[in-house]
Amino acid sequence: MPGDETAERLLPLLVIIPIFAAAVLIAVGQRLPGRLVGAVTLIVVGLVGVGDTAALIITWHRRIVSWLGGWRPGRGGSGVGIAFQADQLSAGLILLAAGLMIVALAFSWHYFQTPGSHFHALMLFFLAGMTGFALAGDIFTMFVFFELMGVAAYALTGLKVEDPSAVQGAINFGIVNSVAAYLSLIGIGMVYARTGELNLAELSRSLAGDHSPFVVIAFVLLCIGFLVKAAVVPFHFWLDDAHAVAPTPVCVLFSGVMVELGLYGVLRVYQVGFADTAVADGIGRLLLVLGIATAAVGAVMCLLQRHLKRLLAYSTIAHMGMFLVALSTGDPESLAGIMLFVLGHAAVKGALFLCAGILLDRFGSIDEFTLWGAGRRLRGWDGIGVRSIFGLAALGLAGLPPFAAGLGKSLAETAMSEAGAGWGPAFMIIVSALTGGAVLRVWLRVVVGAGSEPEGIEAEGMSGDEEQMEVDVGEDIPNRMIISAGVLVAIGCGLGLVPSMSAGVTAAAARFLDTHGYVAAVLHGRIGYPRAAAPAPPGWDLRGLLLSGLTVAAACAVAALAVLRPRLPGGQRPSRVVRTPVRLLRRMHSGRVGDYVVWLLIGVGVTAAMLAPG
Amino acid sequence: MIIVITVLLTVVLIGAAVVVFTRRPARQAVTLGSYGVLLSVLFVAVQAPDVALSQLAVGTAVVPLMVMLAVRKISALRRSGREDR
Amino acid sequence: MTAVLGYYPYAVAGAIVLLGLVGIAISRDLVHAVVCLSVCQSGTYVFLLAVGFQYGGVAPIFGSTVHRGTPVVDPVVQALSLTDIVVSAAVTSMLLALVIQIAKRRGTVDPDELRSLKG
Amino acid sequence: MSRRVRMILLVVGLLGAVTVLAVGVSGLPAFGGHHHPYRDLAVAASLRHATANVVSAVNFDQRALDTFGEETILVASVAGVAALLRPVRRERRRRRPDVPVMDSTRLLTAVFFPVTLLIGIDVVAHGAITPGGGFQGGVVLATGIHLLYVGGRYRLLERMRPLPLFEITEAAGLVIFIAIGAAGLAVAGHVFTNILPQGQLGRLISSGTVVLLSGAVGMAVVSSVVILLAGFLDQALALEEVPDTDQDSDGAEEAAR
Repeated sequence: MPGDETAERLLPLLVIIPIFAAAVLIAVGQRLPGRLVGAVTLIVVGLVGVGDTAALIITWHRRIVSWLGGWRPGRGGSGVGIAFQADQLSAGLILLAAGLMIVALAFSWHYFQTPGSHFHALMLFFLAGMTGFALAGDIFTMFVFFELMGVAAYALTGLKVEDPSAVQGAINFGIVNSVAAYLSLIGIGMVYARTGELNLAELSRSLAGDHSPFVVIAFVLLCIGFLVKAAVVPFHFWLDDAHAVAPTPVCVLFSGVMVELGLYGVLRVYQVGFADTAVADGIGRLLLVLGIATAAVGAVMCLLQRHLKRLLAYSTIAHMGMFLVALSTGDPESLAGIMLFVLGHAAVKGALFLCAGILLDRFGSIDEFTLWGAGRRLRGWDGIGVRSIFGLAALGLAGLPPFAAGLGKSLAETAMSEAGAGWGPAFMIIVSALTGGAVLRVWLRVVVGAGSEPEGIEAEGMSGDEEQMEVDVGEDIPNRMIISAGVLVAIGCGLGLVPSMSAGVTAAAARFLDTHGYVAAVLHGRIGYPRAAAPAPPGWDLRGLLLSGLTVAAACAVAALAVLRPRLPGGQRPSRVVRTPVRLLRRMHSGRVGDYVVWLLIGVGVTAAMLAPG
Repeated sequence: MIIVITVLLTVVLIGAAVVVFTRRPARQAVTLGSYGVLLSVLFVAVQAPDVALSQLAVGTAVVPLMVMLAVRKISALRRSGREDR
Repeated sequence: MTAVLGYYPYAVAGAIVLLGLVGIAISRDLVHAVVCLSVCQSGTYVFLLAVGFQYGGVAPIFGSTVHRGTPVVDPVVQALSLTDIVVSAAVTSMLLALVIQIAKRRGTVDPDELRSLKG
Repeated sequence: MSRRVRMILLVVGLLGAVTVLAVGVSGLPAFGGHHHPYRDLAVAASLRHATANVVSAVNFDQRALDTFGEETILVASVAGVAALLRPVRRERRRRRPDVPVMDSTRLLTAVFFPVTLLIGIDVVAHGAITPGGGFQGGVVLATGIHLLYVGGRYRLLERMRPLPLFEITEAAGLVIFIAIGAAGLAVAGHVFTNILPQGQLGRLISSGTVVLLSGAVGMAVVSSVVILLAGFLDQALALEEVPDTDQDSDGAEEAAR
């Protein structure tokens, strides 16, 4: 549709509408009944979701580029304005954010009556921050929306002010993220000093061919904020503190989309701004090393937890490690796999968090040991629902066909072996099996009541055990809670069954990696995609099915082993060789914000050293 | 000009060190406020009156005031906590 | 001399940021940590304004004394610093509110005494 | 992690970070140079829109979205602080928070209070042509109101700032900002377009929507800062913990107000 600019004009509204609604809620929300506030929020998020869907449909055929205030760049392609750019990946991410938020709001319909409209206003600000961040085509605008996302997220984490550890998790999160954001800002300042530009597409032009060490440093600093959001080791420490204590519906958003947006930030800045610089030599190595470290720390820590939400948080870290490792090959097929993996992961991880929320709501605890066999006490259809949703989601997380997480994983595995990384599938299978196994172990113990009742293990003072604000909802589990979780599982499963899914994400990945297309669209208005010639990979093939089956079997084995040897949370009977590093690892996660900042500083140096040319 | 800016930068750096190494938060509210003034002077010197004005309002008035109030609240809480025991 | 002075402002900005980080790392009081965070952020203002400075430039406000041809310093970094200052006020207030809540629940704001987060 | 280990790691981390920053900085053009391409574009664009203060032009015209995001951050943090500092059980209001103050302080307050308010309003209004703008003026205004606290007039302060009203004006500032942006969408087809006639450089009524946006920001900022400070003042002066548990219900009622 040449000449028709409606989409361009309306794109910024996806950010503005939630902010508008939040402002209205702040002004009059105190005087409205809680149900109305909830309904208004749900409608607004739904509206944004419809807009996101429309954007996704349009970006199937062309990019959407919107220059705020009509400040288009001049002939030479340099300007003073701010650009929003939507391609399939950014449109898909904002739709994911809106979709998860709808589920979270539906789940928490009865929550948060006491703080008036603040919870809902903060959720809307959070959505606006995520949307603006994903669409921004300007590094400073990315910083602004990164901070908006952050400020809303800190408040949402600490919302249960009666729980001391909630507040503490929020403050760790806030300080570490802010420090990282300021380092990013220094990076933005450096890039600006060198080039006099903030727009990503313009930077792409002026940084092209720059192979000085400067450009590596600028990239590293710029990305520190995003790496912290993405919970990449050694920047990950805030994540489990925040996840363990944040209200359940907020966790769904944190794990499902906020962390992934950090990764998106790194990829976008690299792909547009720095793909033709010295950074390109080391980026594969950097992603590989950080990814392996992240996956290892995440998987081990995940096995060691008995606090369900913290366990799920570490499993998110482990998945982030898998994403990084798969992306280190840098080809569109693995990016396509990861895009699908992210979608599928968001769905099943969200369902698992919601199940944790239901358990918390029923039994006032999410400690694996105190809850032993508790699932059997859930009667009737509710009980069947919770038991099967939890179990299916755990299997889906491990990669059971036809879940989208499994399909994404298998696409990424194929891409890795084709790119020459023959160990890739083995790595992915091991990490998936360990994290999936940990979740299945909890399912076996809590829901099925397998193994013997853990004895002699005192209930450690666990944070987040007392979630007072997750209010009592009466005798039965409200249907909407189970339905929300069920919908997520169904979506996670259904996405893996859509026949054209893998072709769609492959095209989207190729377009995301098309730097020239991005620059031409943003600076010169040539928004069409080049004709794609890449052959679409098949969906589920025999190899994928076999490998996925192997993963699920391995995960079940891990879980069964753990349950049958119930001496330790991890289930293994460790020798000293294992015990010492594990103890060290546990001690590193000290919950003390000063330590986290020290790790962050070390991470800056390590990241730069790994990217350094030569 | 270069000398003025260099001197001011040095003074600001010392000010930052003083704020960071003031261990008692109650005193820190004061040093933070003074540091804010130093920053504003520096910003005027580098021809940024807009930023200087903001820094003066936020860095010298609002943030130190919030810090002071927070410290006051926390010490009141500590006192009542001790009485309880 | 000028070669060294040419980078002194950036060095000072970087040093302020690192000072703030050191302050957080060694902090024994969360209020102290939050104040150090705002010091850390003030380093970014210094950095941005240093980037935009030009010898002989005046403040970018045109009027009776400043004409179209007059060299001015970079207004963009000033706009960015303004945004940054607001963000700083917002983040600081939020973190201080959290610290007050911790003090209410725990009666202490010393991170060493607040180890409970870990199970 | 023990103290010693932490210090060693800190030193290692610092060495790395210093190296990183040093390498980065050495790649920058020297301080005070002439190469500022964005500046040249921004100044030209600002003069085209008859905005004398180029910083305001960047903030409210060329990069209005950043400022919008920034105001949103402020409002979000106010909502966050309000949610975090909401009165919980076991807290109640103290009866008389007024503290005795010296007469000289009172006098100083009496003089400075109106002066600060006037300066604040002036800074907001002239944001397009002189240093200042909505944000700076707003903070000055909000701080001015709180001089009353220094002057010991906590009661007067409480009357000066009816908080529910400020919550509305805060949101209204943001809504007006959006409305002006949306007007740009309706008239010129782009959100945040400067659609008003821009007048002549240096006049009070120049620069089109810059003045209006600056005013909207001022409104939001005054209200936000007042609410923020009110929250902290409340914590420090008015709220106290109720020591006995049997007063819980009473305390909760008080707190619920």
